[in-house]
Amino acid sequence: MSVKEAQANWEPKILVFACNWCTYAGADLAGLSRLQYPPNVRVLRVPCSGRVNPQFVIRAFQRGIDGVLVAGCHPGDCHYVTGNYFTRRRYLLMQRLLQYVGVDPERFQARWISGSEGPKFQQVVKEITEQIRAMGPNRKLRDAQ
Amino acid sequence: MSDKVKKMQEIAREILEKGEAKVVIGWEKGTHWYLSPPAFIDKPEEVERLVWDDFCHNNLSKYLKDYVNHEGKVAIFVKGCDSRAFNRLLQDKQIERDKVILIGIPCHGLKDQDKAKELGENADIPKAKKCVECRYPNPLVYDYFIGEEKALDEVAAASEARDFSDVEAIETLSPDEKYEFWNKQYERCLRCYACRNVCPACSCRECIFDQTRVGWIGKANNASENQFFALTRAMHVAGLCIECGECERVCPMNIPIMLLNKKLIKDINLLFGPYDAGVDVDGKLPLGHFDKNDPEEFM
Amino acid sequence: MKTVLKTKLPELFEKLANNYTVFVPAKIEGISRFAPYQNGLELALEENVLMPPKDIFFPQTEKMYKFKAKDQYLEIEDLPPEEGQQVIFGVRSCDLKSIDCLDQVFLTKGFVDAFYQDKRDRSILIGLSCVKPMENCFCSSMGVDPQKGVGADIQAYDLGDKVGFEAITEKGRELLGKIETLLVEEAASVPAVEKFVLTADIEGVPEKLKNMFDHPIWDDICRKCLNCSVCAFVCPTCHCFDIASEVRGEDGTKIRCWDTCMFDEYTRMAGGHQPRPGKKERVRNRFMHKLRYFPERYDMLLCTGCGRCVAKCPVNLDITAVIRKIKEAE
Amino acid sequence: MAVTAEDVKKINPLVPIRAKVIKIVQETPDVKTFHISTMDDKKPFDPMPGQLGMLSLPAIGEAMFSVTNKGESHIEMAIKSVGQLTEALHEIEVGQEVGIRGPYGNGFPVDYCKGKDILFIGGGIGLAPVRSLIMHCIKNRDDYGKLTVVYGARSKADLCFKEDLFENWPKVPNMDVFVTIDREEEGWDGHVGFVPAYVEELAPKPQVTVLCGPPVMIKFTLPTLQKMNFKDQDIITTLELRMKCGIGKCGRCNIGSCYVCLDGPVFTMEQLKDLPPEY
Repeated sequence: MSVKEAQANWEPKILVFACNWCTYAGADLAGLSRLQYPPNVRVLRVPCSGRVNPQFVIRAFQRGIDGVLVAGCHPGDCHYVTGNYFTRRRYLLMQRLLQYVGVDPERFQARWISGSEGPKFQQVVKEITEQIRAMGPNRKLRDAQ
Repeated sequence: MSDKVKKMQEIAREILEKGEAKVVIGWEKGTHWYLSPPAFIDKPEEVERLVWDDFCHNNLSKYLKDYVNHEGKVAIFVKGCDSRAFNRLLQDKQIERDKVILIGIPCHGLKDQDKAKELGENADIPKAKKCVECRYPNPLVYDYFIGEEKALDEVAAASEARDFSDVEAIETLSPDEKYEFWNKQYERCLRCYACRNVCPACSCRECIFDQTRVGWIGKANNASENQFFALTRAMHVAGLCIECGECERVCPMNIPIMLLNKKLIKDINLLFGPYDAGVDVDGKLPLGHFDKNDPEEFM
Repeated sequence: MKTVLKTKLPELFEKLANNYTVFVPAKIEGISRFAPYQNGLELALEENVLMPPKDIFFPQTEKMYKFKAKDQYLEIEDLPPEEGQQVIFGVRSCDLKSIDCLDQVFLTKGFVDAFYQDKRDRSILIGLSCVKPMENCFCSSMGVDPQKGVGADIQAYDLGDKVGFEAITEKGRELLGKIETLLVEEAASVPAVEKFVLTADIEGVPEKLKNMFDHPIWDDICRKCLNCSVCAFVCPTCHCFDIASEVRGEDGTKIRCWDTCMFDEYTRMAGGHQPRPGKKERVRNRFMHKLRYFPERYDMLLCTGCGRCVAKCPVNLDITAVIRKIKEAE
Repeated sequence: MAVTAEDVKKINPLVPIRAKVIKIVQETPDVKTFHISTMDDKKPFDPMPGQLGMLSLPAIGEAMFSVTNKGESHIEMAIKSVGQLTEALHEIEVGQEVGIRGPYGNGFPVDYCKGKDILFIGGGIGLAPVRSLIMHCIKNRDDYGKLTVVYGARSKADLCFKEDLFENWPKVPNMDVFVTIDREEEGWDGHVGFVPAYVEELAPKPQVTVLCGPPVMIKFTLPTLQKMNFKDQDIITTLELRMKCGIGKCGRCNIGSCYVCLDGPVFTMEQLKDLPPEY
């Protein structure tokens, strides 16, 4: 395959950190409801959006992920009562820090998606995939291997 | 010898003679006139080594971590930034207040070592970069105090001078320009971990970057891994950084590390209200609590 | 002596660059180091560069071999050999001596390190004499002649506005022949070296250290150390390394990278046993290695007096001061 | 002179060769012995007793192990599960391909021991390196005098090489095997107690002692041996430190100016007395 072809065939890789208690169920619901969403996403289940730390996100970019979505319960709905409030603080900072070092804002996003929001999951994932597709592959923070 | 130095030595001698502490940590003259590295004084007759001048850069509070299991007390000299570092360690329960004797010394702002080396002893040497924006020249906590507190209006003037223009200059760049800038900085990082080891906010018993066998960070040195280190560390010290600027001073590769820390400080202030680490020992850490009314951007 | 004006050096490098990768002292992003010559490179000829030339032979991260591991299957594959000759211009006497130290480590005592040897064999070294020692230099105290190094193929002399060349080896003579048209034959005398700011009296130190392992001096010396690795990473002789794997799915690369006895993980064993658990043991090992162990093993000091660690240590843990303390210790 | 890829392969001591595990023996709950052959069923290398080999699952890591025995076409390594690599090794099955390089280190002074009565003292996994010398002595039985093995482990289950201890070695002429465990337990009618005390109780009269075991065992056995009037050069032990290169370059296994991977792992007490106690 030529370089040109490879570029033409490129598909974005999106990593979704999904909270076990809400977004993961939301993704499940989307599936059960036969809501089509792009196959570009890889869903990684975490016990709480608060479990996702900066290392995970940077590592994803290092290893070739083009966009990261972290999705958890709406504020007030955390299974562990307050986990997502902490998450929110952390991500507000982290998002700004990553943008500050040149990561495009679209490439690291966070959303609250509950277990009943199958359509929202579909919608968000579609949106992000299209945004990332328009931007092309991520080269930033990538390791050389 | 200045009165301050005399007083320093007097207090140190008294502490050691009375046996109040087994060791006094201060500064002494180093290899060159523009170096005043840390000094550890065990005996009253050694107090003459102690100095206080324009180059007492090292933040001594970090050494208290070495004395956690030490019997008896440790006495240390603290500038404004050292005292904030002390408060931070105290806040994290890394040290015990009553095991430390603090000798406060108001700081006039230290001078740039590299410039001193370049310009020579008789020149007018500019302030160190980290001291230009200092807002806490007076120690915030102490048992002894040397000299006079810096006048409050001077401190207030310094507070107003809070300057994020360097951070803002980067914020206005395009994403690609930003990335190019930082990538270039971290391409040359040696990962010697001097920034971490000198940092009073980095007080974990076992650092994530030392757990190479677990695979958090690759051993290879390249811009990608180095930025993994830099960004992770910046996040880890978010809300803990007391702006002593030691990380940047000790970096052998002159990486502007404080530009990362200052970005986080700026955003913490903007998003969660004014906060200065190491000022209020009983207060909550910005990332250690939350407000239900925090900005909402993730709906 | 064959000479060339310093202003003409870029022309000379340009010419050599046709056939060689030419490493020259340069300032990049404010840091002086050896870098492949290219047009517009800012040369740093009036100082000894911060980063020593050791990474040309012993890179901070070096790929060793590739492998593929899937289920029970394993494949080990060599990397394609690097090719091409390289010239390293402007190596000061301290750094030439350090290459001598590295040669001892990597090329003697039973095993030859093929990665190092390959890079070393493809290199031609051009030394450069010093006139004015920098303020952290103390090479002459460590038995190094700042005017003439050991192991160079060509020795270059700083003659003020000119540089003079003297071929030492056959390789060197051959190389000089290739740039002959740029050189002028003239009588020149090498200027005397100015006074050193920093000195150390190493006489008898390795022997004295034999009985100082348990000396209380180490309790004192180690205290201000931060256990970072600035000293080791800017040191031209420090050569310890770690071996690690970079794995991506089934494919992997074995790499080796600089390591240092300052780090906890360096000696910590899988079961948790740690023979050098604290600052004291690690600081002691560093100075013992430089001043006693290495001389015992290879009959030369592992410090060449380049002064880089003195210049960069965050706490001014000055090796000349350590030597002085050892001398004065009872 | 330029080195070609072919040369690098021939001479590069840091690159392992491909090999395979042909047999795995579960010695104790946390010790397994791995039999390793090259891909064409040969011995990967021919080690002297006490020498070491660098074994790797390249994706996980590489570590130095003593070669506990060698056969016609394989070598054996007994490995205790303590860290990342060893845990992974305990997961593998026969047929697994591994990387191996060696042999490294000095090995036991087999010639010096010739004609002498030898006492072998082992504790736990410490019998692994010692076993290589025991096997050598058995193979060359006429070259050596009386062989006495004193071996201890925490419990019956923790005894390594049970077949050798209870079946094979007791049948060897002029060889005694004494086994002890730390605490009494059901189904054990042998000796109970720590190794140093057992050695003192047995009071054998060998000319050379070879010992290896946990530091605490060595610490308490040495005074016993001194009481038995051993000369320092006749007390032989084998050490272990963290190693990466195995060829005396990477620096970390130094004890003073010695490298365990090159000048060791076998040292006499006489040599150790001259080295800093940093192991």
